[in-house]
Amino acid sequence: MLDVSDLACRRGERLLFSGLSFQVPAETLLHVRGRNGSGKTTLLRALCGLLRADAGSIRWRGETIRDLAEDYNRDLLYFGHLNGIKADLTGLENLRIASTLDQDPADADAIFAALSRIGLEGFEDLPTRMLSQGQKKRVALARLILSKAPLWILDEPFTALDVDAVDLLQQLIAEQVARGGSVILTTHQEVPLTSGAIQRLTLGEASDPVSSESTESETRH
Amino acid sequence: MLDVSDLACRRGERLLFSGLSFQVPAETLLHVRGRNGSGKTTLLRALCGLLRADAGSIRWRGETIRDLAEDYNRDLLYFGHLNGIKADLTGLENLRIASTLDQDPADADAIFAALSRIGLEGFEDLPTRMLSQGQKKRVALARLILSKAPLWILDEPFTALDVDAVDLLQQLIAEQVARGGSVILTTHQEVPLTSGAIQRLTLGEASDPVSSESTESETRH
Amino acid sequence: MMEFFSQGGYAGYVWGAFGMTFGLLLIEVLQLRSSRKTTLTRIGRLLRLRAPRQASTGADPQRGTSGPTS
Amino acid sequence: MTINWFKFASPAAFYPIAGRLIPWFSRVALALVLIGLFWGFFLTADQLGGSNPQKEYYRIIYVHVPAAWMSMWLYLVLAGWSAIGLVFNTRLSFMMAKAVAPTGAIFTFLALWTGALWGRPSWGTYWDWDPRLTSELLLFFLYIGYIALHSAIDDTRRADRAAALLAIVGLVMVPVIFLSINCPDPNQCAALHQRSDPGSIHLSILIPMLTMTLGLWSYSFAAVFARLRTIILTRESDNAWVRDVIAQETTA
Amino acid sequence: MLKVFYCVLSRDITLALRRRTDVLTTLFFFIIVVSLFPLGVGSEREQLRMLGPGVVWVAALLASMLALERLFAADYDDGTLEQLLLTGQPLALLVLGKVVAHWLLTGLPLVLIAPLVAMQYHLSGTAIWVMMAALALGTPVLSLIGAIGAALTLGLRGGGILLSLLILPLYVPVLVYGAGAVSVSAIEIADTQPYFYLLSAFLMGSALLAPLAAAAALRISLE
Amino acid sequence: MLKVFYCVLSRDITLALRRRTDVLTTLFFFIIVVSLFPLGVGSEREQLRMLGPGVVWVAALLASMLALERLFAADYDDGTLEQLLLTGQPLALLVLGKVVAHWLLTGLPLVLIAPLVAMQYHLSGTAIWVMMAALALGTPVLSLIGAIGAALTLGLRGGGILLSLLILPLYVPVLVYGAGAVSVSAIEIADTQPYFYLLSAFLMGSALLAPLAAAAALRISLE
Ligand code: HEM
Ligand SMILES: Nc1ncnc2c1ncn2[C@@H]1O[C@H](COP(=O)(O)OP(=O)(O)OP(=O)(O)O)[C@@H](O)[C@H]1O
Ligand SMILES: Nc1ncnc2c1ncn2[C@@H]1O[C@H](COP(=O)(O)OP(=O)(O)OP(=O)(O)O)[C@@H](O)[C@H]1O
Ligand SMILES: [Mg+2]
Ligand SMILES: [Mg+2]
Repeated sequence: MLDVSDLACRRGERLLFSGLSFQVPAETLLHVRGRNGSGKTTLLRALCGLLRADAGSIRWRGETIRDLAEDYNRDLLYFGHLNGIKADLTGLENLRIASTLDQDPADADAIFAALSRIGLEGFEDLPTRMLSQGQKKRVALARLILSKAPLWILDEPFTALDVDAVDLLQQLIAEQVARGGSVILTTHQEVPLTSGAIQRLTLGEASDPVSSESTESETRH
Repeated sequence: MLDVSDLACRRGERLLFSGLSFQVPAETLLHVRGRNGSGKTTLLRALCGLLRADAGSIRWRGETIRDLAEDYNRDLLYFGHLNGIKADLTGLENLRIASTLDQDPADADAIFAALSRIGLEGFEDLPTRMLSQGQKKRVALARLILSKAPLWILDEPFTALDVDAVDLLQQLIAEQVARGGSVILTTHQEVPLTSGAIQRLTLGEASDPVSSESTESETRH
Repeated sequence: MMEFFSQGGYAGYVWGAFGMTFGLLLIEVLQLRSSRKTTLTRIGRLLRLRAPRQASTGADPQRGTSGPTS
Repeated sequence: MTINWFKFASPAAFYPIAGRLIPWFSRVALALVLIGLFWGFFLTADQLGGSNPQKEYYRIIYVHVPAAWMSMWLYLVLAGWSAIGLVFNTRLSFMMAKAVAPTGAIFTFLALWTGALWGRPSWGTYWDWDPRLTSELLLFFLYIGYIALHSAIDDTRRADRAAALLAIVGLVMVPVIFLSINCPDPNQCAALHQRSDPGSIHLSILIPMLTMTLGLWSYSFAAVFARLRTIILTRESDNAWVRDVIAQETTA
Repeated sequence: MLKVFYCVLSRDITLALRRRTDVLTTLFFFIIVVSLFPLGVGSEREQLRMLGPGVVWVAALLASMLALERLFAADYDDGTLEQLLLTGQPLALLVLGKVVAHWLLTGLPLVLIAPLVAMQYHLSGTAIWVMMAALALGTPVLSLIGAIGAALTLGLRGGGILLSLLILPLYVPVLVYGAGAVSVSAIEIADTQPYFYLLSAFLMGSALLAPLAAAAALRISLE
Repeated sequence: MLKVFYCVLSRDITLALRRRTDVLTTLFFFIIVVSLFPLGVGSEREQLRMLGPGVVWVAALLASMLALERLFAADYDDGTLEQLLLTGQPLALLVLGKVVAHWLLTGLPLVLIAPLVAMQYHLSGTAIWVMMAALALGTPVLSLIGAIGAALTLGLRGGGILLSLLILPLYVPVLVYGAGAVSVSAIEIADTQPYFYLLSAFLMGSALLAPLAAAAALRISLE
């Protein structure tokens, strides 16, 4: 369970948000919303520990993520604007390396299954540079299928995907929530979820950088 | 008016489509659809002349685009997966340079107006590297407001945009069509259009490269 | 005979030159042979893979076809 | 009678032609090289070393000079096919150019290697910065550049065209490079490598040397065609005729 | 025509000045490479004087080449190059604009700093003047020829070092005549004339042909 | 632990071998730079023999540095570096894996080719052996120190040349002792011992400290 209290971040000289507090318990999806430039990516990177917040604390299961360091990373799967796959390696190799480094090596069968589930059957052996934008994104998303991390942080995972892939991803997210995980994501689309709780967090208007964020956090079944 | 006949493209050793023929008259929006990896980007780049097709001809107002060369480019505005803006320049500078090179220099007022219409008021003087993903995309899209090119070719212009920006972009496209221009775009979303004709072109399944494309080209009012 | 092999005391130079020349050419020939063989089997496998799949599912992943870069 | 040359410019048409030519070129190459070697090693002992006889290392001439000539000639071929490919956009020319490069690089390396082994006994050093040696070294770099660029690019078409452009730029530069290393003022630079004209070489050495040259030339044809055939197969693998060829050749 | 040329030129210069350090880094690279040598080969005066011209030129070659790598790469990565190709302007002209900007930012500073580094090698006054003149004629040629290589290696992994492999051999004539002029000037200044004629010829030839070749290469690389 | 190290090592080696020419390119860059000097400074034998060690070392410095530029940059551009930071493994270990792979692919070939280029400078047999040994000890230090610079300049425009500015000065000790060992060996082979002791000390020190520093630098660069 992630516990954020009184978080503040600034980029450049602009205070993006401050006094931000929320919790993401298990079986929950947190949908971070906001206009372009409102600080969603910034928040997500801060939650991963990739970016040092200016104030406030982020705790995972009671301890701050700075103290947990690598232990926190093991519980986390982050998915940013960049795909994080090597263009020179095939989808297979990319996933094998990713899972080995996550200390949970997946065998070839599992990887093949993941790739075929994500709609890349027949493309497993191609260097990913040969794939289209959406296919590259799919390779990266196949990690979600293999992952056992309890916390997913996904920054606009739906871009560049076609309708089939969007459906599949929604399903994956629902599964993760159903099995007791947490998901934090940003997207400009709506995410229908069949089980678990959805929270929404809306970050303040970007055009009015001084106003602090309006944390309209609603919980729905 | 763009006239494509018998076009074929291959990437790597894969034949993406062949025998593709269609026309894009004035006042028309062509929506190219297809699954991830079906060749939409490839087609669009071929239509711009950035990529040499393997067979077939592309004519603009009766002449092939190879012959027209720079003259064709002047009638064209292309918008690819990359934004095509310099991160070190401000939005203002980016647009000024782009319009000068398009041989239609816009004055500062026009650029300010365009940027504010696209929702970047107050961000004109920031180097675009300081902007969020969606804001960068907006800077690039501001070119559409300034452009007088009769043919727009837009590759997934809606990604990373928030709802406001999506609305605005749809409006821009509608205006372009209304004033007699043509637009070719790919997107995985639907594009409601208030005036003019929409054509749809669906590229064949990516997983079946041998099948030629199915040109389900319907015209709707 | 020995005289022939010693090349007037310049054996290292003479045989070094001729050895490298014909050695390299031999390697080239062998390399050409083997690359021809691997190409044939690879494309053959590819075509066989393609044929039945096409019949059954209509799907045809042309995979692993990045050619050998010289 | 007019021959439709464009017919042969198609990979599908050229593939079997090359296949038929290879054995002939191989046989001629083997025969000429054997004759040249026999002649060079057993029949020319008296004339070795020109003015100072009995320098057996002079025999290196039988591989050195042919290799050096082939290296230059093949570069011309490489650049020529590249230019044709860029102008007429014919696929076969690019394949031809790509097929020539490795063989050319090998001969360039051999010219350097055999020259070095000759230089040691003759000049007392393996290497010196003599104009001709230097330009041969640069030619080697040009070949390597072509190969490196070609293989650094995944997309075949881009690789072909980019490498072709490089080959042509190289061709424009070669005379400039050669002249520059030769110095504007020849007195400034001592050239170790004589400006040799083949006429100054004794006839009984010249003949085996020329025989070897023709042999290696013939070898180059065979090697290039063999490489060309694999390139054609790889690149045309989704064409119907390749299927037939594969069926034929894997059973045979 | 001129307006477009000037637009590209000023764009690239603005971009570079926005990152002022970039310009300085090429310069410092040059200075550092030149200064490394005495550390490697020892500091005997007479020897250094002989080495001077060659070392300065090799350093200039390397500095110019390193900076070249970014000539088109930055524009390629963010998609502005694609847009330049589609502007409806003759591409060779745009390329020339970029190359001139590149030379002003990297070549010219080398010419100006040359006297300073020449002093480290105890070169005479005349030699220093000759060196500056030779660099002024030679470095634009390096930028022009290099542009072809930069265009060819665009977007390739390990581009920088591949680029050097492709163009360093082509730089040899400039190196030979550039360094030659300086060496010869130590003997008799009049002798430098043929060297300068040739360098000027290279400059003109490459100014005519290189932008065309680079433009063709760009089109190929962007396919 | 070892498994992770090995995973990163083999990943980087696979990546490099997928582009086989990359490895060769560094090598040829080295050879070309070494070959350029005689063209610039003239080809007098005695002089070249004096220059040899310095030139070879400077070329090795440059080659290693240029290749370093891509050490993290490629991973940074495609987001895999971000992912490496989040793997839950000690980052210094991952860095060490990448550095070792880098040395195997770029440093080791230089050591092996050194005799060939040494011949171009008419070095003696002993000098060649000493040079190989010195390079074998020195080039890993270059890779290790360079990794810090590469991490610091990550994602900066003109990174390559900025990198050189940062790390070339740090390379100086290696250059001085590396080239020194070879020069001294021409006089008396026994004298080379202190040089080798020092080079080994450098190697051990940097193997311990550099990965930690580079890991810290990476965290900063990715903020
Ligand atoms: C452009 C490339 C080259 C060509 C066309 C070429 C051609 C020749 C020819 C025709 C000869 C016979 C000279 C005579 O005896 O009349 C010769 C001799 C020789 N070449 Fe080359 N060569 C080339 C490159 C090299 C290289 C790269 C080296 C050394 C690495 C080299 C080393 C020698 C040596 C040592 C001799 C014997 C010279 C003597 O003792 O008179 N050559 N070469
Ligand atoms: N550089 C390349 N080399 C080889 N094949 C490529 C290359 N780029 C793309 N392809 C292949 O071409 C096909 C079409 O790619 P393209 O980018 O045109 O797809 P797309 O329709 O735009 O897909 P998306 O919706 O994911 O953007 C893909 O199957 C891909 O595997
Ligand atoms: N590197 C940076 N330096 C300074 N300011 C930055 C930087 N990156 C982003 N910003 C600023 O921080 C703000 C938030 O950016 P962020 O990327 O977090 O937005 P976002 O909510 O993810 O937007 P989008 O929906 O467009 O992705 C923006 O207003 C932007 O101007
Ligand atoms: Mg964002
Ligand atoms: Mg696409």
